[in-house]
Amino acid sequence: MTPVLETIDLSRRFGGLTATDHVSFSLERGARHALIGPNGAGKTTFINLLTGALRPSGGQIRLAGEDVTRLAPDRRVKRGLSRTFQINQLFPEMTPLQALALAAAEARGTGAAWFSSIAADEPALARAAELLDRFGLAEFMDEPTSRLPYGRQRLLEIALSLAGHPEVLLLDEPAAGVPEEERADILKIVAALPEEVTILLIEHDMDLVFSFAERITVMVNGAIFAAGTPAEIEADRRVREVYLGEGGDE
Amino acid sequence: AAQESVKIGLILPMTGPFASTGRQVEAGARLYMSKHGDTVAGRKIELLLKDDAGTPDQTKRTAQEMVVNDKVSFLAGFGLTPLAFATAPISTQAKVPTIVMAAATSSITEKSPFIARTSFTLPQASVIIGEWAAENGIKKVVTLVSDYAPGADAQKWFASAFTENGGEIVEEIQVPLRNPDFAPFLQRVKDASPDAVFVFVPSGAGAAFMKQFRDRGLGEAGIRLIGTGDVVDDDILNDMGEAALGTVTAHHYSVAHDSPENDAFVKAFKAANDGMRPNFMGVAGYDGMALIYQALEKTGGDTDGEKVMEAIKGLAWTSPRGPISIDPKTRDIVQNMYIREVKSVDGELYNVEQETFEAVKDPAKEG
Amino acid sequence: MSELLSVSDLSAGYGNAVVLSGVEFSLIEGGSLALLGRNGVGKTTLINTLVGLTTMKAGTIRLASEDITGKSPEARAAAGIGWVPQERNIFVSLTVEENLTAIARPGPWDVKRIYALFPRLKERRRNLGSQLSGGEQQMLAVGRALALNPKLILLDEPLEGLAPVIVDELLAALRRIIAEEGLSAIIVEQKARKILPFTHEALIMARGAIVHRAMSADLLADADALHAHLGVAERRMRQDAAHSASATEDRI
Amino acid sequence: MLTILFDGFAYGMLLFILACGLAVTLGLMNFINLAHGAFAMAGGYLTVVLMNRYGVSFYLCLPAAFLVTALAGAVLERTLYVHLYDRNHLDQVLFSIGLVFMAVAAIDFVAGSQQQIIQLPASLRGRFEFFGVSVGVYRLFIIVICGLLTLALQLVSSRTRFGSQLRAAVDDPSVARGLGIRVSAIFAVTFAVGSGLAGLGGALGAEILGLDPTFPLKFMIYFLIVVAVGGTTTITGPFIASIILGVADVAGKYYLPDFGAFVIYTLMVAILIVRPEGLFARSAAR
Amino acid sequence: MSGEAKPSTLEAARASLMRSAALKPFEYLVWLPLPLLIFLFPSKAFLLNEIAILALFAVSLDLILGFAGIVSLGHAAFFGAGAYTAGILAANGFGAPLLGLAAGGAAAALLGFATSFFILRGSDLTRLMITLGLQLILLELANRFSGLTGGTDGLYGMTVDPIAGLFSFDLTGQTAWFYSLTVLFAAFLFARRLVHSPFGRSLKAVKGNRRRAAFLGIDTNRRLVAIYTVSAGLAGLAGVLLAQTTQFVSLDVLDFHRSAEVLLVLVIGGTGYLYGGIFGAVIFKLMQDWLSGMTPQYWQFWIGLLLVAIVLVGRERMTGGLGRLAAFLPGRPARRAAKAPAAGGEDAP
Ligand SMILES: Nc1ncnc2c1ncn2[C@@H]1O[C@H](COP(=O)(O)OP(=O)(O)OP(=O)(O)O)[C@@H](O)[C@H]1O
Ligand SMILES: Nc1ncnc2c1ncn2[C@@H]1O[C@H](COP(=O)(O)OP(=O)(O)OP(=O)(O)O)[C@@H](O)[C@H]1O
Ligand SMILES: [Mg+2]
Ligand SMILES: [Mg+2]
Repeated sequence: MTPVLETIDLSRRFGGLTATDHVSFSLERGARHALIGPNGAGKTTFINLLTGALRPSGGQIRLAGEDVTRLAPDRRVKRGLSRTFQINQLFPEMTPLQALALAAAEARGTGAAWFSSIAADEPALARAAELLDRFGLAEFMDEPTSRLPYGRQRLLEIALSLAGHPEVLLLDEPAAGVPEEERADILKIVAALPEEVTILLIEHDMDLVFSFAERITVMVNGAIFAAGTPAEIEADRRVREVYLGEGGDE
Repeated sequence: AAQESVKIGLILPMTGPFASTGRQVEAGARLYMSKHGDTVAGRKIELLLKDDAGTPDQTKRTAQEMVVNDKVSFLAGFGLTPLAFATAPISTQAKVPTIVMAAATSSITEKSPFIARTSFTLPQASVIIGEWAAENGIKKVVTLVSDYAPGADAQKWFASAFTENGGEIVEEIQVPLRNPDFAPFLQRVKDASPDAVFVFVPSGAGAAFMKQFRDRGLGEAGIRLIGTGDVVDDDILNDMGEAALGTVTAHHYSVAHDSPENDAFVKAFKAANDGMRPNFMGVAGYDGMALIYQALEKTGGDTDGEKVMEAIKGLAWTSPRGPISIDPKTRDIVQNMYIREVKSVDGELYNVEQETFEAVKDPAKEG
Repeated sequence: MSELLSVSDLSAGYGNAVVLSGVEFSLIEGGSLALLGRNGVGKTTLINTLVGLTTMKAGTIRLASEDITGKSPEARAAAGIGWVPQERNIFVSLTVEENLTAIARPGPWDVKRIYALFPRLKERRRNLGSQLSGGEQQMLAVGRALALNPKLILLDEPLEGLAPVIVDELLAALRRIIAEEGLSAIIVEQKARKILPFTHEALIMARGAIVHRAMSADLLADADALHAHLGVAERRMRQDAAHSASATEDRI
Repeated sequence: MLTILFDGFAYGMLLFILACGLAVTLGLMNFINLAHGAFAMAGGYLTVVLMNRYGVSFYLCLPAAFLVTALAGAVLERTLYVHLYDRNHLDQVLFSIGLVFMAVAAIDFVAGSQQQIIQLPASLRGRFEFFGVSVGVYRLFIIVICGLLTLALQLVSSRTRFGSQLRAAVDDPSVARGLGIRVSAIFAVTFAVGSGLAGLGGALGAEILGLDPTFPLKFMIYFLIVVAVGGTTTITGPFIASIILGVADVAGKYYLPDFGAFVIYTLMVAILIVRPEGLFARSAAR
Repeated sequence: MSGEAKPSTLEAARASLMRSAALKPFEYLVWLPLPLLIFLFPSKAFLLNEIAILALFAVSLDLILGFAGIVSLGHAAFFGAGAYTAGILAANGFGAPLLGLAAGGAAAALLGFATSFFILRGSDLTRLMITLGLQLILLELANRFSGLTGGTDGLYGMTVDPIAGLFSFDLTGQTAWFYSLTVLFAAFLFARRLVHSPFGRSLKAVKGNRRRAAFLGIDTNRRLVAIYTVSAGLAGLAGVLLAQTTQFVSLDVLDFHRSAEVLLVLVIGGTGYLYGGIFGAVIFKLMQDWLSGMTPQYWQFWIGLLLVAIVLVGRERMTGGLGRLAAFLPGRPARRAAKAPAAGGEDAP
């Protein structure tokens, strides 16, 4: 079986710093995978490369077996690769409803229609309504996004990435800034996605990571440092040293 | 008193880069009215002033409104050629006599039979200075003109007069209208080392040009400065300082013109305007009103467009600039042109007239 | 030991909205305070009020027996308040080093020492603020507050986005600084158990007021109070986590 | 050839001194102050009045132009501009254009609409030959003054904390205050210096560029070109951009007089298409 | 997870989206009385005509500024392209008004399409200057090709045929007003339809957060090119109207002040809800007409004071009445565009 998402020798340099260092990595369909690593290890950079927000200095990215290394972000999205951002990237003046309806229409390919009303696009409307319900945003649907409480904005961030029924979902610290009580809820929604959806999660909250992931990859200094099941990673002395923090010098 | 007043719609650029033109024309026109009273042939004269900021569509709109709403009997003013062009169809359609008091491109009066002019045409000045140059030992000339219609007019008519009389144009330079720095162009003139440079720039830019001309040492290099009177506009000549000394130009008006009419005019103008010197625009505004007054006298107060135009044709009087008349054929002005040189008189700079060419018609419309 | 900070009868908010009311507490020199409470109860607002960035309605704030209630934020910083904002607010168009030097005041914390605490920042010192990873920004925010060489440092959720190992190091460093250098601190944190072990005292807030006050050690031992005031989330999370990785328990 | 280079250099320097205040407010304070030219005009008119009416020496007028416009800038900053820092760019445009209109009309009312002319002291007039290059004294004077100022600006912004404090204050004013940066004082000083430089530029430029009430509108485009091409994050950017544009403009007009007017616009558009953030955008870490 | 939405949510969502796109009662109030204005103020026909033209021009600018976030100081390039196209046609014997409209609009749209690729990158300042630069280059070109354009003299000798062979552009300006108003209305309906389509909504998304828009699968560059082209076409129509109703074209149509004026007008009226262009044009022109009638020399001072006051007092409060009415308008007036989102931390590409 070909992996859904695969990188071959992927590299990215910022001046003298190699933020992504010949990373070869792959995700099987339906994987629940976590990517962890110290601050500045290059996790976000890696996501940026996968999604086309950054151009790699070298290497290849394959999505469902096809080379997408040079493809613009929007094209990758059209092929089912979706992401969230570590720091919210929303449309401050639009309401959640407008944003979600637009995202859904865009995924259906009706986003460029210029002479019909968006209210007439039934499937997009249904999808938007469904996401509003699922993420508890229905009561806020007509509020401009900038006025939503932070936790809700975070949820909208994730809802937007789901609007197009993605096949691969990349989550960059989705729980950051979300209060303790709500963190688990977010991951529950994500975990409830259909099995065939592939998910890669970046998170520093180890409780979340260990409760969610089937496999974990540890990235250090831009390169893959270790990979394995949660139990293996947990037991790995080197990972504890560089990241988890036990057996360190304390 | 039973009769309604005669309204004159005066449209001028009162704001924007050409505001000083508007200011002079307005001052001249008002001066005439204050000297000659505001009634002619039993009718009261009313001046309506509007700003067009030098934009043709505004000029046209204003003219149209004045004709339709205010029922003006005359349109007057027009600081720039395109402003007059834009309005010409209205003059024709509404049969409103239109007095051009500033714009100087030759063809304006051809755009409507209801247009007459009291300023001057660039060919008038350019031809005279061209002939004068050729006859006064100048063999090679570089022309330097602002890159717009009046500049082209000046260049063309100077060149033809000059070459016809045996001179040679070694280079023609067009300077962009919005040009902050003359240095490269003057350097080009210097490198061509002609006997003289013929210049036409709008009057505002004259001072900057003049200084850079001296600064670059063109005078010392033996290059004389000749041109139409715009570059040594009386309005600012005095502030130009010695840089301007010795410039020879052909023009129809100088504050220093020696005549009783002019003395009185200058004195009254200065008194009414805070010491501001009149320039050729001021006198054109003054004469424009004179024209309107005389035409009305002749028609006995009748403002019918065709009758007024008939009355205007051939009018002749002595203006502060000397004897002038309106050519019955072209409705353009016929006037004396003077060769003047910038000299210091009593500590102030003046264009001192040296030679007079009498009753010069617009050469562009001859033949 | 003398009192460093005392706050009495404080009401404050944003514009016309009043968020805090009747807040009173004090802090001794070299003391440290854990500021706890659920989401949206006004922790950040209290911190911001101490910094001077909210609208005060009533009350007084004294720092080292000087009344700073009416003082501007910049004057308070000069008087010895250091601040790590909740959203980090790194100056994005300054480099890492400029972020530190632009606000630096003389004292034991110079750039070198901050780099020693966060070696990662030294490696990235020419990066612009906008070119840092999330965790690096957090480190810089803490470093920046230290560069002010404050008497009192206000840390608003300083552990967010940091790798576990860095969290441990930062907490250890804070503990050391408080113990050895007499710096006073107020720390806001969602995960009470992370900071209670080394703060002296704890305040729990609810709806803009202080509802519970205890010595940190006591509170840590008092599971009921923690539960009552801070909610069940922490427990439930731990139970969830226990399914997949039993060994995580002791890390919390 | 060298003479042209020299002239272009001087022209560029003049552009720079006129525009660098704008580079400071726009680039460093992120405030679109289209009224910048009005401060330049104020400096120019001040010089005209001092020289022509009171016979003050040109050399004294220059510092006076700087100081008076700086003061005016500081006053306006404290009373008006301070309310606009947190507004969006369109509001700032509207506001500052409004100020320009008022300044234009006010100057027209007070001083009339004609060109104002100053007489340079004899020591600044004329030119001399220097290894075959014909050097205008006044242009040399401009080069020297502007060169010194550029150096000083560069030193202040790179060798002092002032520069980084300023940028911090722009990035996030309230956090900057919370961390002890005296934001309003920094803004006021910066704005005043920017205005003062404009005033000085106006005084120096009156001779070459001419001076009338439409000055702020006429030259606004040039200022903006310099800042856009130079990028808004450094002082050197606009400086080098000014020199390039000055030389290109002068050389273009000399060698291709028919297309003189195109040169500067075409160059600007070309540069911006290739480098949208300007020639010297502050780029990623080395 | 293809669950179903609650019917109530679906209904609410549909209703909400329909509401924002539906014609509001207020809009009838704006448009219905317009044709009658001429009978109320017959003497102001020319002013009304100019207002209609400026309004159309401003609406076209709003499409890119208010909806797509592209600032332009060179919009007059398209205005001028339209005006010259129609003018040159009319001067050469093709004086049919509708032909001129079609040709002028098409020429401007073409120019817009060709130059749209330059405005995709860079900051606001970059776009301001590129658009301005292109316009000034165009101005110089028009000056240079004076054989075709008449250069600084202006294009003289246009004859515009009567509309449909019936209504000629007379001295009273009534025909001109009805003609311009009709074109404005048609163009406005078109623009309105456009901004409420998914395409229009996606523009607002591109404006709000371009990067995120791309990650919804939106090809942002293509959308921007498209709207820029449309906007240029509409600006071209405005230019055609000016050329045909004044029967004169001069370099002035390409001048800097025209771009600056339309920007002012739009900002005064408010961006991002289409009516801003119309309100702005009405307010600005009336003020200008009134003030310049009172004091031809110094009216600029009062306009300037007005602008300063508008900003200091706050446009919301100043145009409070309009603002409240605007609540009935499609979409919310985004008077104060949100400040650019803070630089996106480590996600910055
Ligand atoms: N535009 C840039 N220019 C230069 N360096 C950069 C840029 N963006 C990121 N970096 C550097 O690349 C490294 C990797 O950053 P990245 O954001 O991928 O880390 P991360 O693993 O996501 O960290 P965190 O867990 O803290 O979010 C960091 O050291 C960062 O400073
Ligand atoms: N700028 C603001 N303007 C108006 N109200 C605000 C503002 N910021 C916060 N609030 C309100 O003040 C209350 C307290 O917020 P605050 O940010 O202080 O809570 P917090 O305890 O720090 O929460 P968290 O744990 O999420 O950081 C909240 O109800 C919030 O909605
Ligand atoms: Mg990251
Ligand atoms: Mg908080």
